[in-house]
Amino acid sequence: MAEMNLVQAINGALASEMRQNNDVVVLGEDVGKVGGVFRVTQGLYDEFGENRVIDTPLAEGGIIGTAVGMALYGLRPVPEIQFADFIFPAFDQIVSEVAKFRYRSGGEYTCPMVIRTPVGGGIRGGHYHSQSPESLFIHTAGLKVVCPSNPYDAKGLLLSAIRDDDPVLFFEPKRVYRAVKAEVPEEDYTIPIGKAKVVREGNDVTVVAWGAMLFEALASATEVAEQGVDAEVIDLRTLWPVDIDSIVESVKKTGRLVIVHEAPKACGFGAELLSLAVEKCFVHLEAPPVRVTGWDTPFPYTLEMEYLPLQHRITPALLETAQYVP
Amino acid sequence: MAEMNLVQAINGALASEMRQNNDVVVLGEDVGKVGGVFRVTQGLYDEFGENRVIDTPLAEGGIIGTAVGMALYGLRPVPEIQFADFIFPAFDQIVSEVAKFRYRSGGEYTCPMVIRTPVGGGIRGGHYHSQSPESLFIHTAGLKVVCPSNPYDAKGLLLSAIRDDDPVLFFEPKRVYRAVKAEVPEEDYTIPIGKAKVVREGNDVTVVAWGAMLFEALASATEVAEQGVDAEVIDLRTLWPVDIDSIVESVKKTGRLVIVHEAPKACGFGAELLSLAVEKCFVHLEAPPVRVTGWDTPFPYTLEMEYLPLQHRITPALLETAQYVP
Amino acid sequence: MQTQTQVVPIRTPEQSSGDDIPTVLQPDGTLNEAHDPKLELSEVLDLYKAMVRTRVIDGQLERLQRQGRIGFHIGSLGEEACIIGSAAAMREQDWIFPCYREFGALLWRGFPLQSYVDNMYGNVDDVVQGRQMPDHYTGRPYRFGSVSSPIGTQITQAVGFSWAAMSKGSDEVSSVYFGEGATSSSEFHTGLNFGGVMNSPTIFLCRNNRWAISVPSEKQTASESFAAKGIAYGVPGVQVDGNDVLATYKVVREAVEKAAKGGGPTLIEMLTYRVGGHSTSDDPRAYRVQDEVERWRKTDPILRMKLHLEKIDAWNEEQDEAFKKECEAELKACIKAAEAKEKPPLETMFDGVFAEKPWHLEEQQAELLSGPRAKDHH
Amino acid sequence: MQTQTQVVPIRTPEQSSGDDIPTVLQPDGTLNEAHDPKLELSEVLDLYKAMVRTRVIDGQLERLQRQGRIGFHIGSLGEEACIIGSAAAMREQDWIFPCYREFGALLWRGFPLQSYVDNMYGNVDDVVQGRQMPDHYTGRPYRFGSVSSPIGTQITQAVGFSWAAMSKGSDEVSSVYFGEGATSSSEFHTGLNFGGVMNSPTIFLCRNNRWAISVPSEKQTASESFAAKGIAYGVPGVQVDGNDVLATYKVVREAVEKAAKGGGPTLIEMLTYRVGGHSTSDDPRAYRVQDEVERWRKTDPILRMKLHLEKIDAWNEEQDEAFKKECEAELKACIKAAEAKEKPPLETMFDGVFAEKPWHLEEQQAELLSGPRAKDHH
Ligand SMILES: Cc1ncc(C[n+]2csc(CCOP(=O)(O)OP(=O)(O)O)c2C)c(N)n1
Ligand SMILES: Cc1ncc(C[n+]2csc(CCOP(=O)(O)OP(=O)(O)O)c2C)c(N)n1
Ligand SMILES: [Mg+2]
Ligand SMILES: [Mg+2]
Repeated sequence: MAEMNLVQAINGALASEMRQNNDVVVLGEDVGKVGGVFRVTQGLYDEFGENRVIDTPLAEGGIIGTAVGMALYGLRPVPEIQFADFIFPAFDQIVSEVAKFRYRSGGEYTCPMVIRTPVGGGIRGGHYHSQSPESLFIHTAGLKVVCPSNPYDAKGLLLSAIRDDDPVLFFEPKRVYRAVKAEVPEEDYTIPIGKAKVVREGNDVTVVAWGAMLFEALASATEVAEQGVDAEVIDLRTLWPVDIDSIVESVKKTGRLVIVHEAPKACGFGAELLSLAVEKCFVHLEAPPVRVTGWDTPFPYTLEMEYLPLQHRITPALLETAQYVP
Repeated sequence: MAEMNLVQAINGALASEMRQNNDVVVLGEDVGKVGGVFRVTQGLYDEFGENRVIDTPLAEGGIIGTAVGMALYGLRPVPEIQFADFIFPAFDQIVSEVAKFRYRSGGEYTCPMVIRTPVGGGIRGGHYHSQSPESLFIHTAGLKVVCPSNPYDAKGLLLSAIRDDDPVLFFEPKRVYRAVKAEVPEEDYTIPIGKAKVVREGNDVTVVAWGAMLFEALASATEVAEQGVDAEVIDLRTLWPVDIDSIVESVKKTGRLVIVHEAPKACGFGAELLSLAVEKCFVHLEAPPVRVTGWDTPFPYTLEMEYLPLQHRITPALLETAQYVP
Repeated sequence: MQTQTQVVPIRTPEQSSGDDIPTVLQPDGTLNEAHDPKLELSEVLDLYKAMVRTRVIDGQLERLQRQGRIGFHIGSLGEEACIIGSAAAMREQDWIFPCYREFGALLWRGFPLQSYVDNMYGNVDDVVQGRQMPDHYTGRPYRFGSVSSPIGTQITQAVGFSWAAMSKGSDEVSSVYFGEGATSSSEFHTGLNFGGVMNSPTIFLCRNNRWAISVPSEKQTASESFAAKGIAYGVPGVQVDGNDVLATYKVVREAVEKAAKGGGPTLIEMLTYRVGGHSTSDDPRAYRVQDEVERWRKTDPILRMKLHLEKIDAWNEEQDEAFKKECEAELKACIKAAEAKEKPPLETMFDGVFAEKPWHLEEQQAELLSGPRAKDHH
Repeated sequence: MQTQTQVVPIRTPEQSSGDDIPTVLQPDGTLNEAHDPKLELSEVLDLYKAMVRTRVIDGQLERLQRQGRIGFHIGSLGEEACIIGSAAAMREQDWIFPCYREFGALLWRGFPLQSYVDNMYGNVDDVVQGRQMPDHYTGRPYRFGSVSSPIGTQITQAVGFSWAAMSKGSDEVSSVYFGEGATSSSEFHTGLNFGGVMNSPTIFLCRNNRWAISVPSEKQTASESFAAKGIAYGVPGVQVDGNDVLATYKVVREAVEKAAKGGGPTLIEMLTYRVGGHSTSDDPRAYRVQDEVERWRKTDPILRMKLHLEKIDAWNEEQDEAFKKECEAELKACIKAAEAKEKPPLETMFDGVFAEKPWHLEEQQAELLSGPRAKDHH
C-alpha cells in the first residue's frame, strides 16, 4: 500500500485497467504527451501509445461523439473533458446520444464509457474553471454520475465505472486533487456504484455531501460536536442512482437533514435530495431539511470563498437544523 | 377581440412588436418563407423581409451565437429553436454566454433575447420531439424561463419577454398550440414575468402546473371536486424566477401540495418547487408534497400517454394528498 | 495571398451529370462504359428492384399516414439511387450509420420488411420496442446503426466506430449518411476534422437533395459545393450524380476500398433531389416552385435504369408491373400483421434505461403498473 | 472527380514569410516596398512601442504570478506583431472580439493600463468586479468585447454583431481573434458558415501560434492550412506573416475596407508562434523541443522592427532602454495602486445576474451578508 493523492490514484487505476483490458482507450485534449493539464493521464501515452491515449483536436463534441462510436464498436473509451465547464459543447452528444443509446436501440447498441472531468471551485478559476454541473446529468435519464472525495474511493469507483455497462460521468473534485492523501492498495478492488458511505456516525443531524465539500462537512461536524451536536456525515460517492437507503436510514434516525453542494441552489441536486427525503421520511422529519449550496449566480473569482458552501456556512446550518424546534 | 389559438396569439404578438420596434429580428431554421414548422412565424417574412426574419443554416449554436452578437449590438433577437429537443447544440452559447454576459462584463454588455421553442409531449414525437428541458435552464443563473398555457397569457408574456432586459427562454407547449383557444385583445398588453396565476381557487390542496399540463391539472381538480376535494390550481406562467409568494400563500392555506410536470422527475423543476415549499412552509405542511411527473426514462413513442402526468395520474395524487393523515 | 481553389459548384439538375461528374447511366438509358462498375446483370437487376421496392413502400406508407394508420413517415422519393447505390457499395463486413431517410439501405442490408413495418407501428415486435418515432429503426445484426433525430450526431460516431475497427486491425469500414443541411451542424465539422486527423476509414455520404425542410442549399452555405468542404479537413471531396445508381456505386466502392487499405476517409456529395415533402408533416408547395421539381424529375434514377434494362432486354414493362405488385402484396401483408400486433407491454417503459434497473425505476415501474391507465387520446 | 485545390501549407518558421506570403519587414530590417502599407513614421513607431510595451507587461505579470501576487496570466510572447498589427488595422468605428491572449489589442484601443491591472487583481475597480479570472477583461467603451474562457464562442457572436451593424446601415466592422486550435471548435464552423451566408463584415483572425496548450497544429487538423478552411464557407482565406506587424496591418486593413464596403468576411491566418507557455499554469518543456522555439525566435517580431527603425535612424538602443523603463515604471505604479485596493464588496456578488434582483437573490444576498465570513484560504 502506498500513500497517494487523488491524481495518483486515478492515474494508477487508469493504468492498471488499461493493462488488463486492451479495449480501454483514453482520449481528450492534452491527455497524451503532457498527460493532461492536471497530469491525471501522465505516463499513459508512453506506456500505451498514441492509439490508446489520444490527443484530440479541440472539440468536446468530437471527443464524446467519437467515443460513442468507439463504445458502439466494443471499446471502453474513457474520454476526458478538460474542465467540467467545457462539457457543454458535448452536451448534445451526452444527453441525446450517450444517455439514450441503449434505450432507443432496444438494447442492440450500448454506450459504456466513463467521462472523466474535474469539477468544483476553490482554485481561483472564476466563471469557467469552477462549475459543478452534476444536476444537469442527473436530470438526463440513462446516465450514472459519480464523484469520489478521496484516493481510495476514486480508484475503486473508477474501476467500477469502466467495467460498468452504462455510461458514467466521473466528476473529479479538483480542489482536493493533490490535497487529499490516503493509502491506496495496489491490488484490484472496486467500490460499487450506487453505494454511499457513512463517514461519521451521529444521531442529531444528517449531512449529505460529496467531493471537495465532504471535508468541509466533516470539519463542521467536528466543530458542532464541541457544542454537543452529533452529526452523521454521508459521503454520497455515487450521485446517481443515489443510495436512497443510506439517506433514508440516516434521516429516519436523526430526523434532520443538511445537504451541501457547490452548484447553484435552484434545481441543483440538493433539491432532488431534499425532495426524496421529504417523500420518503416526511413523518420522521423534525426540522425542515436545509440546503447549503453555491449561490444562484455565476461562479465568481475574487469572492469565491464567499460563494462556496464551506465550513463557515455549514456549521450554522447544522446547529440551526439540529436545534430547530417547530 | 378575436378568438385565437396559441400559434396565432404568438404570431400576432411577434408581428405587433416587430412593427413597433425595428430592432426586433426573428431567426431560426425554416422561420422565413414557410413560417416555421409549426407556422408560428407565418407571414413575418413577407411583411418584414429577409433582414428581420432570417432563415439560418442548420446549426442551433449559430442561431444563438449570432443572436448574442445581435443583442450585444443593440438588436432584440427572437431566435427560434425548432424543437426544445434540439436546443442542446446551442447549450454552450446559452449557459456559458447568454446567461453570463451581463454578470461577467460588469454590466457593460447585456444579452436580451427571447429564445422561443416548442416543448412537451403528447404529439407522437418520441424521444426527440417531446422533451421539456426547463430545469436545465433554471439551474443556470442568469436566465428567465417562461411557459404560457394559453393564448392570452402567451401574447402578454411574449411582449414582456421581448421588452425584458434579460434573456428569456420562452417555452411553447406544442400539444396545445392549436387546441387551446381564447379571446385575445388586439391592443398592446403585457403580463409581468414572475407572476403566477391562480386559475382555480380551492382550500384543500394546491396544484402547481404550467403549459399543457395545466389543463390536466384543471381536469383533475374538477374530477376531485365531485369527491369533495377542493383544489387550488396555480398556473405558474413564469417558471423562473418563480412566483414564490403565490405558492407560499396557497400552500399555507391548503397545507398540501401537488406539483405536475412532463419532464423526468430526478432534478426536475418539481424538486425545486417541492424544496422551496418545504423551506418556506414546513410547519404548514400537513402532507408530504407530491410530484406527478414524467418518468425517469427517455420520452417514449407508443406509450407516451402512459409516460405523461395526465389527469389519470394527477387525480389520485390529489386525492391521496388531500386525504393524507400522518 | 488568397488561397487558390477550384471547386465544382452547386449543381442544377441539368448539371448533375456529365462533364467533370462522370455518369454511367445516360438519360437515354445507354451506358458510359468508362465509369461502369461492371456489375453482373443480376446485381444490376437487384439494384433496380431495390429502388423500385423502396419507391413502392414510400408511396404506401405515405398513404397509411394520410389515413391516420401510422403517425409519420419520412420518404426518399427521387433519392433511391444514391441510397441504394451507396448501400450496395458497402462490403459485407462494413457498417452503415444512417440519417433518417435511408430505410432503403436498411432493407438492402436484409432487415426484414416486417420488422421495418413493425417499427412504423411501434408495436410489440418493433426492435426498438415502440420507443422511437416511425422510421427511427436500429439494425445491429445487419451492421446498421440506430436512427436518431438530432441532426448530425451520427457523423462523429461513425468516425469513432471505424477508427475503433482499424485500431483493432479489422478492415471494417463505416459509411455515414447525412443531408446537405447537416453540413452546417457542428457534428459535420467535428466528424470530418476528427476523421481527417485520425485517418479513419469512414465514408461521409452527403445526400445533397437541395433542401433542408424549407431551406434551399444556397442558404445553407456560401461554399461552392458541399464536396469542397473536405478541403477544410484534408479529406478528399467528391461529387457524384446521386441519381445514377451505378456511378454512385462506383464512387462509393472506390472510397470504401481505399479506406479499407488505410487510405483514410472520403467525403462524397451525392447530387440528388428531394422530390417529395421533407416528411409527411411537410407540404413543400409552401416554399418551392413546381418547375424545379419537374426539372429534377427528368433525372429520375429509376426511370433511367429502367430504360437501360429495357434497352438490353433484361427487363420489360410486364415484369415491372408484376414486381411492383409483388412488393405491394408483401408490404400489405406486413401491414396487416403489424396492425394486429399489441403495443409493447407497459413495463418495457422502464427496461433498458440502464443495464440493470435501479431502485428509482423499480419504484416508478411499480407505480405505473399499479396505477390507473391513460385514456389513449392524443 | 476529386475536388481540385491548391492551398498554402502549414508553415515552418523559415517559410512563414516570403514567396507567396508577402513580407514587408525583412529579417534584416529592410522593407519590401511592394507590400508596405506606407504608414507615417509616427504610426510605425506607435506600433513598435505597443509591441514593446506588451512584452514588458507580459514579463512583469509572469513574475507577479510566480510571486503569488496574481493568480494567473496568459501572455503573448512572440505574438505581439499579429496582435498589435491587426488591432491597429481596425478603424475607430470598428469592434474587436477578443480571445484571451490579446491584452495588447485592448491597450492599443486605449483601455487604461490601471484598469487592466485592476482586472488582473480582480479588485474593486476591476470593470468586471472581480467576477472573472485575470485576463478576462471587458472594454465596451473601447469597442472591445468581453473575454470568455470557452473556446470559440466569440466567433459566432462577432458575426451576429457585425451583421447587426450592417443591417442598420452602419459601416462598423468586427474582428474576432481565436487560436488555430479553436478552428476545431463548433463555433469556428458555425461562425464561418453563418458569416459566409450572411455576408457579414467580420474579419476572422486566426492566430496560428502552432500550439493549443500541448497539441501541435498538425494534430489539430489534416487540412493543409488554416486559411484553406475558408473554402468550406465561401469565405476568402489568407495567410500572412503574423510576425511582421506591417504585413499584418496591411492584410487586415484591406479585409476591413472590403468588409465595410459590403464585400463580406475574410479569414486571415496569422503565422506566428507561442514562444512562452500556454499560460502561467503551463510548462511547455514537457511537450516540445527547445530547438523549435529557437528557430521561431529568429523571426521575432520586435527584433525585426527594431532593426528596421535603427536602419532608418528613427530609433536607437538608448531610446529603447528608456522606453522599456518607462513602461516598467508605469506598470509598477499601476500594480502598487491595484494592490492597495479593496476586493469588490460582498454584495456585488448578486448584482448583475439580472437587470433587477429577483427575490431569491435578495434572500441569498441577505443570507450572505448576515452570515459569517469565510476564512480566505484556498
Ligand atoms: C439539431 C437538429 N435541429 C433541427 C432539427 C429539425 N430538422 C429535422 S430534418 C431537418 C432538415 C435536414 O436537412 P438535410 O440535412 O438537408 O437532410 P434532408 O432532410 O434533406 O435529407 C431539420 C432542420 C433536427 N432534427 N435536429
Ligand atoms: C471549450 C473549451 N475547451 C477547452 C478549453 C481549455 N483550453 C483553453 S486554451 C486551449 C487551447 C487553445 O489553443 P488555441 O486555440 O490554439 O489558442 P492559443 O492558446 O494557442 O492562443 C484549451 C484546450 C477551453 N477553454 N474551452
Ligand atoms: Mg437536404
Ligand atoms: Mg494556438
